[in-house]
Amino acid sequence: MGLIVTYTKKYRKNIGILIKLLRKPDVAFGLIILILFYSWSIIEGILQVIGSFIGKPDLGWILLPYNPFQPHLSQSLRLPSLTHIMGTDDLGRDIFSRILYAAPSDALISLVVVGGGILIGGFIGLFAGFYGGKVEEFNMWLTDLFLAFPALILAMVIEATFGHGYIYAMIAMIIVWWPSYARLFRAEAIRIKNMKYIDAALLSGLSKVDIIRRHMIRPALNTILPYATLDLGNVILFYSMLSFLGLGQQPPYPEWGSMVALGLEYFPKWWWYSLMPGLVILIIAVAAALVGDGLRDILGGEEKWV
Amino acid sequence: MGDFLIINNVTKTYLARRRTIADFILRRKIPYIRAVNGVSLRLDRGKTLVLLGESGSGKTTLGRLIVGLEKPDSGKILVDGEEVPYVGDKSYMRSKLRGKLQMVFQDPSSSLDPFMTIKDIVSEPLIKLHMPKNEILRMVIEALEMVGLDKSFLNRRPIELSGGQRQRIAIARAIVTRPELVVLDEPTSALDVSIQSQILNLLVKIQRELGLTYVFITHDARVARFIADYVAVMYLGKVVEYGSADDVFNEPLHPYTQALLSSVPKVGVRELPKTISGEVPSAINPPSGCAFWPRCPYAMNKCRNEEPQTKVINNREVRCHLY
Amino acid sequence: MGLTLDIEELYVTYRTPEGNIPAVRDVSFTLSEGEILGIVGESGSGKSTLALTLTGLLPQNVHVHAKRMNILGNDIDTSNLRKALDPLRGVGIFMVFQDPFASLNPLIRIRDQMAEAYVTKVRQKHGIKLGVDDVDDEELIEYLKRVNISDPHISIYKYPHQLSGGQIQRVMIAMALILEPRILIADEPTTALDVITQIQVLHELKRLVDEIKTSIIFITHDIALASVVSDRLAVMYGGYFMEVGDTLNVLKEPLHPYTVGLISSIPNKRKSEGYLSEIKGLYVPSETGGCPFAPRCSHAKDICIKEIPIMREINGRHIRCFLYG
Amino acid sequence: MSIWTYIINRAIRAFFLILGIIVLTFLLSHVLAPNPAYVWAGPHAAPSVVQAIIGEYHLNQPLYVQLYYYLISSLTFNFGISPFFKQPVSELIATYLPRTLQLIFVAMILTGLIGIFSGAFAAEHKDEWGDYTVKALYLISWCMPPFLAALLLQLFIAYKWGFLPPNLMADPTLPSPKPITGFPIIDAIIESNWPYFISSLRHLILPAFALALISFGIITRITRSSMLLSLNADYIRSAIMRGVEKRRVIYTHALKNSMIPVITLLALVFSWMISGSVIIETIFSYQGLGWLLTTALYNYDYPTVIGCSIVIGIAVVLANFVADVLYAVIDPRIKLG
Repeated sequence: MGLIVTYTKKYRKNIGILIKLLRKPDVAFGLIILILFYSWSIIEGILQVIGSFIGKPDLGWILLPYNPFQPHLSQSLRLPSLTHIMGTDDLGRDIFSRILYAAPSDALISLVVVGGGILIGGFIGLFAGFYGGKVEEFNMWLTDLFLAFPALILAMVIEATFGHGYIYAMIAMIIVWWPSYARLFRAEAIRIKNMKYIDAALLSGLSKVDIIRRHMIRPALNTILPYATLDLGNVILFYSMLSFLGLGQQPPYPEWGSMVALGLEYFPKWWWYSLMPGLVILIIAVAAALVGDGLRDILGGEEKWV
Repeated sequence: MGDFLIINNVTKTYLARRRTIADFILRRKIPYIRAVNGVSLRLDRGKTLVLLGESGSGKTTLGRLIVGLEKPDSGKILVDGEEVPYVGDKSYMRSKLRGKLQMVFQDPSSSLDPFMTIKDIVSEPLIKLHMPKNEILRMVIEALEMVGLDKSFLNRRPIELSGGQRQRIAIARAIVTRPELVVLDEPTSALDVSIQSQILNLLVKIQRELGLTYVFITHDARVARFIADYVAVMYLGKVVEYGSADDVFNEPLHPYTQALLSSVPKVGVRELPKTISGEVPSAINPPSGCAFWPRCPYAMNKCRNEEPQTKVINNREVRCHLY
Repeated sequence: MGLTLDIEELYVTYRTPEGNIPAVRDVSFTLSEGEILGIVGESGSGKSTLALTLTGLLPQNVHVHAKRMNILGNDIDTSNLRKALDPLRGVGIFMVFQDPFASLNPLIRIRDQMAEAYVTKVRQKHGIKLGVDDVDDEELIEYLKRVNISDPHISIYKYPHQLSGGQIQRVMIAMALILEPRILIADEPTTALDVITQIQVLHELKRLVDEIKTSIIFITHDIALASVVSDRLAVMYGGYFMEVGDTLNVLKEPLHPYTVGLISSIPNKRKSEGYLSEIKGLYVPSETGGCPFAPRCSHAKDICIKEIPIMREINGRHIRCFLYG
Repeated sequence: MSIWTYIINRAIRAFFLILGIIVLTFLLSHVLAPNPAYVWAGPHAAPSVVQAIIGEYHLNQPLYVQLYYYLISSLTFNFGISPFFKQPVSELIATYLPRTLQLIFVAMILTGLIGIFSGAFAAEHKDEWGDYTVKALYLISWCMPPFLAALLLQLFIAYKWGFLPPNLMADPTLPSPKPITGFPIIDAIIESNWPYFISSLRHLILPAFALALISFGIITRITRSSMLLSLNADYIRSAIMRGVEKRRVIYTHALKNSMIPVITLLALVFSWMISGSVIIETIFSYQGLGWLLTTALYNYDYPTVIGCSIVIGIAVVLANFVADVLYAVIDPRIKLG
């Protein structure tokens, strides 16, 4: 993500892009949701980290309506209402507070996985695409190999081997995620390689590394930015599947996917327990997809599928 | 006809497609395409050589060989006594000719990086010369002025320019280092007629000012006639006729040259020119003997079986059994 | 000789979020049976938009308005051009496109695509519905022979990507022979072809007029090419017709400054004989409402920038310029 | 390039991918794993069990020897004995895989039908209400977590309206057919066990629909956009110009060309469905490969996890191969070069 930020900073028209984005109602809706989600995550995340450092974990729920850990058995399994807008769970904990408390881990994992994918995939994809030949063939085989494994299965195997938990989930997801970026970057590198300005650069005495730096990174990132935005939602979706299977943050920490799994026992009578976290994931993923689509409309370019 | 540019029996072939493992297993031979086939040419400093031919004649490949964007399979290309280095070779970085051979491409929209400013684009050939920044800027502005643009373009981007302006930028980039030789690959064929004459005039003016040597690639006989000092007519990878422009355009000797020149529509004549039949055969499987015989109005038996050799007639090289 | 096309004051405007962009402005012309009208213009002149207007294939965001639009005796409702022209496409109007490799479906054999044209002819002329498979292959091959395609028995079963550009344009002309359209619109049909092939294809195109009395609108950017093909010539700039007249007259004695510039910028000398004459500047879409050529015109007066001159008739020629009248 | 050259190349590629999959799992489980013996035996295994495992998997021998035995056993589908189910892993997979495949097969057909028709419909009505509705639907499909799709279907169709059974593979009171092909539905037909056939079909609908619900969006979207591309292509204009009827223009010319990107997507959708089936089988208590995999995962049954994932990887590679061949059959540019 760091790279993207520096390059979008350099890109002068980024304010203009923002205005164009906000002009469409659906994209504006998505953008607002995303901004709310990430800014909330930053605030809440900082509070949680500081709280755990100074030994006052209650700092983590100072902004929340309820303590996400404290059971109130008298309040258990309440329907969504004005006091508990998403209802309560079997121990009487406010589901909305637990969802808000869990937000930073999802935000962090989406940024790290997408950023890691762009870094690893970008490096490998650009070099493979530009150099061609054997390097490229090996790279193609490698990415195909990783893509042949259904992502969830590969992540499950990785976690079965090394252990369960948030960090393991993150590592597993980076491992399953980079090949798609390697492919995108490779396609970009091949597209740009055939441009005549690369020939001109070669005739100007630039080395291949110079050319990748000067002519490839910026346009490739430009093409990949919409896809990466959309992917933020995909990562959150995917992580929720892992945590649904118990492969994410371990209890008692709340986690959107694992909350769904916990609620299954109380389904269908106390439906909100499982459905509410699921709906939140859906909304955030839709928001990311809307913004990604909007960005692609503005930056131009075709639809990319890995 | 000179010794500044010497092309000596150059051949370049490509595989018609990539070789795969299945071809290995099935023992399939992949056909070769002889894009450039035994071409020898010579040119003086400061002159313009036009490579004239239809698509598939190998003129663009020859142009890319001359600047070192491709590596010849056999034969040599010398510029000013120095062998042209291939840009992918390690020796390229040490060569005296590095950065001294430039090329202007046909499609102005793909020849400029859309993400860079004009200043960055035009200064690109200078960045490896380790010059002070203000010196670079001065040379960039000078090059821009030479192609008829001014300082105000420095911070613009290619997308803001018209096709003709982009081609001017590409020319500025090619001449900013005062190169030895510039290959111009159909620089005007993507432009409007009214812009084409502007660019052609500009190229002639720059050549006179800087004493540049041009290799000009085109399929348009009218453009060739205007700009050429020497013309090499190419057909299926071979030069079928080479001579000074005056000679070739006034009295074409090779039947293909004759057909090419007579196919140019004449303004103010309401009659379609007569022309030969057939199309350029595939380079994968060229006809035996003289490659032109299936379309040639004068084809003899000899033409089908025997490949004509280059003969020199009145200061001109022709590959035809008629002579 | 009847009129196949009669168009008066045609305006075509693209509606974009950034505003309306006029592409064709105040264009009036007629086309007689068996006549070839050459339309010459540079990029941005609106010539391709005009071609798409006459075929009703414009995109949705385009507004078309005309005082009169009469095609083959039918008054056309310009508010729903696509629909209004539906019954005319095929045996009424046919079009040959610029890029041969894009103009046939890559997944369908030449035979089937030609058979579609045959099916249309039978449906529109005789009211009989045929399937594509009912068409006799030998009959289709006859048409290919008439356009001098090499090995028609083999070529007809090929897919488009196996043919050369010149051959595909011949297939398109063979379709025209099948349909016998009253109007053929050829939008730069030879621009993508080699020099010699281009002349060959034009020979085939011209034979259509002799054999089936088609009227052709031949659109090109190359005024020299237009001069050897067309009977009448219309020079287009910035969406307007600037000069319309008999081809030979226009070329021998061009009246409009743009036509003069266009003809004289064809390279016609050696560089040792001096520089080519050029039209200075470049085409910029103007918004002042004046003559679009005024910024590049050496005869431009104040009025040229403010007002657009009307089309005037001078010696059988139509000129849009303040220099005349 | 002839079609055979193409197919052989793809087959070779598929073979090397399968090899790669096996090597990849080997790397994970033998090389990168901090303590392979405890991975294979489970973290809480007794020392004697661990010793047995070390012998069984040759863990005390050099890596290339380990790789040799691993490759041999994997390529012969000999994945060892599951410590949790106390049964050879290959037998487990032979039982559970067909159940998942029949689920995914039905889901793929549903997905293809919904995706292609809604995409073509949206393209035909571009920028109209139909298009916006389809766009909203495919966005939701695309962003829908699999468990949410499953729960919503269960909640409304099974619990609230009672149309279909909410979970399990068939009515447990019915006698299940003997496994002949392994596919319960086909076995029921073979045995003419009609009550079981109808029951298992009814139980199949909801999970298959849930899988289709999370997958059709991508197909809708690509059909729509490639359809729009081809509707604006010159060859469509030229077909319209030669008077081809509208139905043939859309369904023969445009749709045929739009199918090419869809075919290349099918393998991706298959892979995505396998991921989704892990979740959906858990929720519907549908005892397929996904259910087997999660159960094995919770019970530290590593041989089963590895066996399942190798088989799944092979299935995806084969699906890719089939898509490649289909692609070559449809597009003459591949076949004829």
